[in-house]
Amino acid sequence: MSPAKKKTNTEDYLRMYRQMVRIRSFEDNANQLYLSAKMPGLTHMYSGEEAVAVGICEALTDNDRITSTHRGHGHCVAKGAEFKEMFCELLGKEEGYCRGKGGSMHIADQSHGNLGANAIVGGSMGIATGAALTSKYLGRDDVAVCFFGDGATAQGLMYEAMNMAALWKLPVIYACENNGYSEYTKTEEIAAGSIIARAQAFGIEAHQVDGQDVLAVNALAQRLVDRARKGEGPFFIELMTYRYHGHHVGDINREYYRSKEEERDWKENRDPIIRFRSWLVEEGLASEAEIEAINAEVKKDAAEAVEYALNAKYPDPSEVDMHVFTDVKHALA
Amino acid sequence: MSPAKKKTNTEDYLRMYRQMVRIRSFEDNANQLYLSAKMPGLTHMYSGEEAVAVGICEALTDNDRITSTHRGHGHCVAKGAEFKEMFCELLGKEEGYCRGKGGSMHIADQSHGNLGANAIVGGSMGIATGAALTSKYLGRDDVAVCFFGDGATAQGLMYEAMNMAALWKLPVIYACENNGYSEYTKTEEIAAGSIIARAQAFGIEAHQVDGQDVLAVNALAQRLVDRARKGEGPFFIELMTYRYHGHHVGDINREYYRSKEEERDWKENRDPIIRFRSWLVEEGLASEAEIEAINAEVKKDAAEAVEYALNAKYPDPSEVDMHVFTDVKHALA
Amino acid sequence: MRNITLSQAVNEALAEEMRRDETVFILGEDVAEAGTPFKVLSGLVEEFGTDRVIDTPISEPGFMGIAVGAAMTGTRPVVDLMFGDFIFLIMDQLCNQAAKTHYMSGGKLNVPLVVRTNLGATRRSAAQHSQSLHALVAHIPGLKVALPSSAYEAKGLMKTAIRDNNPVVIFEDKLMYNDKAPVPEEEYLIPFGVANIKREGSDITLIATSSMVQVCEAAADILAAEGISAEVIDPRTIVPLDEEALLKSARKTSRVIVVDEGHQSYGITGEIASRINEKAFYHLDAPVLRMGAMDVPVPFTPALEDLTVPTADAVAANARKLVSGEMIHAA
Amino acid sequence: MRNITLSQAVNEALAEEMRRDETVFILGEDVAEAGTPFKVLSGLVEEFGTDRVIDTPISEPGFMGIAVGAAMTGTRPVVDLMFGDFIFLIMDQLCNQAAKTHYMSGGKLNVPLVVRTNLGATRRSAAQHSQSLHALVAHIPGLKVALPSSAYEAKGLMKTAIRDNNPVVIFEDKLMYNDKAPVPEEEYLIPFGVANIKREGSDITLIATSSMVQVCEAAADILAAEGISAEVIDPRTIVPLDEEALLKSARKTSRVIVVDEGHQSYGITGEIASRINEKAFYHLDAPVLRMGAMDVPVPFTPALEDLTVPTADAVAANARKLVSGEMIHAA
Ligand SMILES: Cc1ncc(C[n+]2csc(CCOP(=O)(O)OP(=O)(O)O)c2C)c(N)n1
Ligand SMILES: Cc1ncc(C[n+]2csc(CCOP(=O)(O)OP(=O)(O)O)c2C)c(N)n1
Ligand SMILES: [Mg+2]
Ligand SMILES: [Mg+2]
Repeated sequence: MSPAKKKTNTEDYLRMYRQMVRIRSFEDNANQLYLSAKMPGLTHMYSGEEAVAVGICEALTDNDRITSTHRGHGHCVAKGAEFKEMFCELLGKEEGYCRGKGGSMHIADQSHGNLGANAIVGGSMGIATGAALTSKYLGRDDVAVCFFGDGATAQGLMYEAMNMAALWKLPVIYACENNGYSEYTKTEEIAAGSIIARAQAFGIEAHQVDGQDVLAVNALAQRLVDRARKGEGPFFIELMTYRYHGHHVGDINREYYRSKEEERDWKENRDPIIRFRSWLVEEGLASEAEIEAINAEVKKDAAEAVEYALNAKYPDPSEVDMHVFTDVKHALA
Repeated sequence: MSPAKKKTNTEDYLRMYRQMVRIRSFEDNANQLYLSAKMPGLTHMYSGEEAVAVGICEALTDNDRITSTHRGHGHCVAKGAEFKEMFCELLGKEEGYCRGKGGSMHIADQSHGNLGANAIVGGSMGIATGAALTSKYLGRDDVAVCFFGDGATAQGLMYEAMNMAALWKLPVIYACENNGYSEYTKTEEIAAGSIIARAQAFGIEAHQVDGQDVLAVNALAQRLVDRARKGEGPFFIELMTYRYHGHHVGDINREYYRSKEEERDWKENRDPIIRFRSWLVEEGLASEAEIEAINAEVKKDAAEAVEYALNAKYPDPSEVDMHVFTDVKHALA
Repeated sequence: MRNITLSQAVNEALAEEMRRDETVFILGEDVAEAGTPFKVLSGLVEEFGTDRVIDTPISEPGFMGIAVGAAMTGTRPVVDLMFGDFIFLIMDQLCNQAAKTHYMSGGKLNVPLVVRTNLGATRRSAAQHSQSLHALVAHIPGLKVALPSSAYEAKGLMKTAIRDNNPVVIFEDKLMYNDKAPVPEEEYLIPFGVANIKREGSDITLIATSSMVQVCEAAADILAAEGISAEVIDPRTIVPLDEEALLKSARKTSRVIVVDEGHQSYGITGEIASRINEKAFYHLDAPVLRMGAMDVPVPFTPALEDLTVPTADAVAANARKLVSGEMIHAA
Repeated sequence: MRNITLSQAVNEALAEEMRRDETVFILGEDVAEAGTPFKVLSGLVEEFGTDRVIDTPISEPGFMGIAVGAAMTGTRPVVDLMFGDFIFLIMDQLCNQAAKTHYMSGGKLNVPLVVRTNLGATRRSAAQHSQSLHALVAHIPGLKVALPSSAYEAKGLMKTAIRDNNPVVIFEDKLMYNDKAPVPEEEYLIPFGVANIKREGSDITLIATSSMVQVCEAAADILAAEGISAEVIDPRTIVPLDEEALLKSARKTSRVIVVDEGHQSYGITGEIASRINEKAFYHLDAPVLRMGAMDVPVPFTPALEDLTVPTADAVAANARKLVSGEMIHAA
């Protein structure tokens, strides 16, 4: 565990722990729903990357905005979303965050500043940067965080957005979740040179951090968010992490692109939850029993939310042409 | 003048000189045609940047490909095109390189490997890279040079293309003509950080060179082209240069974005033709009389070509729906 | 009423809305000191400063994306896209993001932005600077599309667009920037989805958009001299489309030509003609005729370029045939 | 004849053409070892190697541009665009560059490339992975557009596309990848611009593209049971369009429905319907009817998504009305 300065407030640590467990738990349930054919479409699991979303989002307020990705459940939970509305969304139910219209790949949570997952890889680079522009334009001190994967660094839009963010000193943090793969391809096969050097070339301060160490991530995020609020942004962070599942839930036979040993190594030796849990216990910030209680509580919450969502109702067919435009109730009426 | 190794062959130097003069002469005539309302549309003058196109193209063979820009006459001349077909194209005549269909902004010269000017800023980044891919794919040793301006570095496509070129080691040279302006805006207002660092971040070897020194440009180009032929590419060159005219022919009152003094300084103290001419004379490679003879000859050639083009015929109306598809004579028949 | 150019009309619309609403700002290439290459925005940066008239690098996808994010979070960006042809560069951010965000979020997020750009050939600008690409965006649910046909419409539609809570794309006719038209001093807005009957007539309906409105008015003049009374209607917005007004006119005159400067095939004339055919079929004396730009990339040479767009003479010739019954027998 | 899936058919087409012509290669995301997420290309990299089946970074504009340059200089790239929705990202390189190069160069440069991508909703993939965007490219002169409706067409059209010297965009129906159809062992090509009469009929013509061909065949079954004889025609390519075949059928049956999975408004149904209205007007007993996808972004939830696309029942219901004359009086 990194030698990050311990906060006097244990609550913060326990909340971070809980948030990571909530993400893992959410994903385990989502996976189960998929496997039991109860979930429509497919989805991309965030398991393994929890410390990234939590470490960063814990440095943010509800007024700060994030943009998320196709692998977006983790960001959504970490930014403050509720299980119930999330599972409802995944199952296409009316009570979902997007009334079932978005689903896993477009889940958004306006109330907590989550501008939404995006099914276009790299598609939110401009959006996050624009949210930062709003902040500066309106004289607020909110920051925006753009989450994206290593694969998304291949999208030209990123460089256009970074250039403008740097020129205009926008309060945006580009958070590159480098999980080593872009679908079924290793990062080194699709990314030449150095990812952080690419940001630095635009005059953007860039950092690489162990994405499995929630305290390291959080400490860095705190520092950069503070500085971004003061107008010292933009910043770039490359977070070294790993996804435990396949690229998407159906990506089962994946030994042709990565070995079981590699997966085992990350899961057993670098799991962000296990590591943080040990640290909490070692440091005497929580007992094993307290940890287990959190785990159990989260598990129960998730199970209840799943149950609720399974029984919730679908949107009425009349909703199909609602929300096409803000000012027209039914676009096709 | 740079201490570039003198070639034993004076012919090469004189050809470079002549080519620079040909470009200047072409542009002077094009400008005149515009001012006298004999040229349809508008155009972007290359005057002032001659050493860039000539220094690079003199390092290439007819099998090597280039892609050009909206400011493309210089590249076209330097790559071997004839005045007659060029003026015909500018005037929309049937004998133009593109039968009048392309005009100034799309002038191409397939026979000398010029894949064409492009009116989409940055639009040829992929095309040049693709030409390099062909070369590698077919096992040839041709290289491709992509000309573009400082303004084009803001297009994301460039980073996508460079990433693939670097990953696949393609024989392409990205030649950034940094003339200090992107339309009516200074480069520093639209480009954060360092342009060459952006290429270096992708693991691409990058160089900055005085774009007003044709020998320096040519020496660097020779070296990089040779290495690219051997599979050591891609490379990136930033050529510091200046355009004498406005962004386009109609851009007359431009003091709000750049001063007359600045323009005068470049024209009087850094002109690539004047500098090279002095060097040629000083080194005893040509007499003043020989230089004047070249100038006069080029001038005459240009005047004759203009005259020819003015009298040449327009394409027949029936051509309007020809060349939409390769296999259909008249698309709308 | 005073006459002002289309350029001035757009400038006034932007200035008025920027004065009214602090969240409105402009971003695009060379919009500030230069006031765009067409000089449409001249003077705005002097009044509103560079915080509200923002020069961008040549990064169309990037600044379009930035506008989407800005719009989602409480501002009202007006994106200046220098040439309509560059819309190909912003399609993802415009069509996959801006157009769909309100729907995908179940109505929770809005994207109130305007893309102002242009259309129109015959400026000798060749294939990449002459296209009229409004059909592409009209096809994407979630976008509104306005096509002003004079300074009057340019101002009124721009003001409405800026106040709209949805993404709106406005295509100005770049050949019309210096054309003057009467524009009231007083403030006015033109509602979307309300067609304008430019000229009443009884023998034939000419439905015309943007640049083609003046072409059809000229055609109507030619026809009037021959005793043929042509009605000219300008839908003003193609999304939403004032179908009722078009149908009403079609039912009245029984003959319709739809004229537009986009390529004819798979363009907007097919949609408009089809709706009329479907819903006014038994009132029609002849099939609805369509006249779009030729299905060829726009050639540079004047010798060819002028052939690619509908002209008043060509419209009049077709109208004549329709009215005389010649077309009927051909079909 | 053996039955193979559409996926296998595409795979065979590519393999055969790559064997025949060394200049043909594939580039796109995860096309090599992974054989694409839909596994359509499985096995090709084993036969042709990574020099000819090239995995790219997630850079759609970039590799599209590279393909254009490669095609201009002597190769025949097949660009694999994972989802049709990503076409928005490549529009500039496809429409401003590939489509116009031959014309702009006065016929001197060719761009022989294929973009293979897909269309189709109801996979619960939501608004950015479910669109059918063929209308956009059909509008741009210089591009050919093919819409295979079964494994048979998928193979024959792909082979023709690869041999074509122009840029061709092929949209496969992603819901049909596992559907089998009879496909000859022997080599065959399907010429562009030749419609296929899937089923002959005399009471009504159903013009259907891609995914909608099977929907219309099912509708024809329903109708047949009621004594209504429906002709189903598949244009197979919309650029070029076999107008003659469509007109012939329209003139024969006097009633036409055009069914397509793109959004209805400003989509391809308007073009096809208009051409029939224009050129077969006096043979029609009723206006040509159009059925496209609803003009809404594709919703994720199954409860709504299924409502957005034409179904066999809906087609049959409309056909019934047309045949019984109900529609006639409505118009
Ligand atoms: C523009 C675009 N291209 C391709 C895809 C298909 N796709 C979905 S996720 C993905 C890989 C993304 O990799 P990365 O950015 O590293 O994120 P990760 O999945 O590893 O979290 C791809 C290629 C897409 N959704 N959007
Ligand atoms: C995609 C695109 N955006 C904008 C323009 C308009 N435009 C033409 S030239 C130019 C400036 C280009 O600057 P630079 O790349 O530095 O080339 P220079 O003109 O200085 O040679 C702009 C903005 C364009 N043609 N294409
Ligand atoms: Mg990744
Ligand atoms: Mg420049």
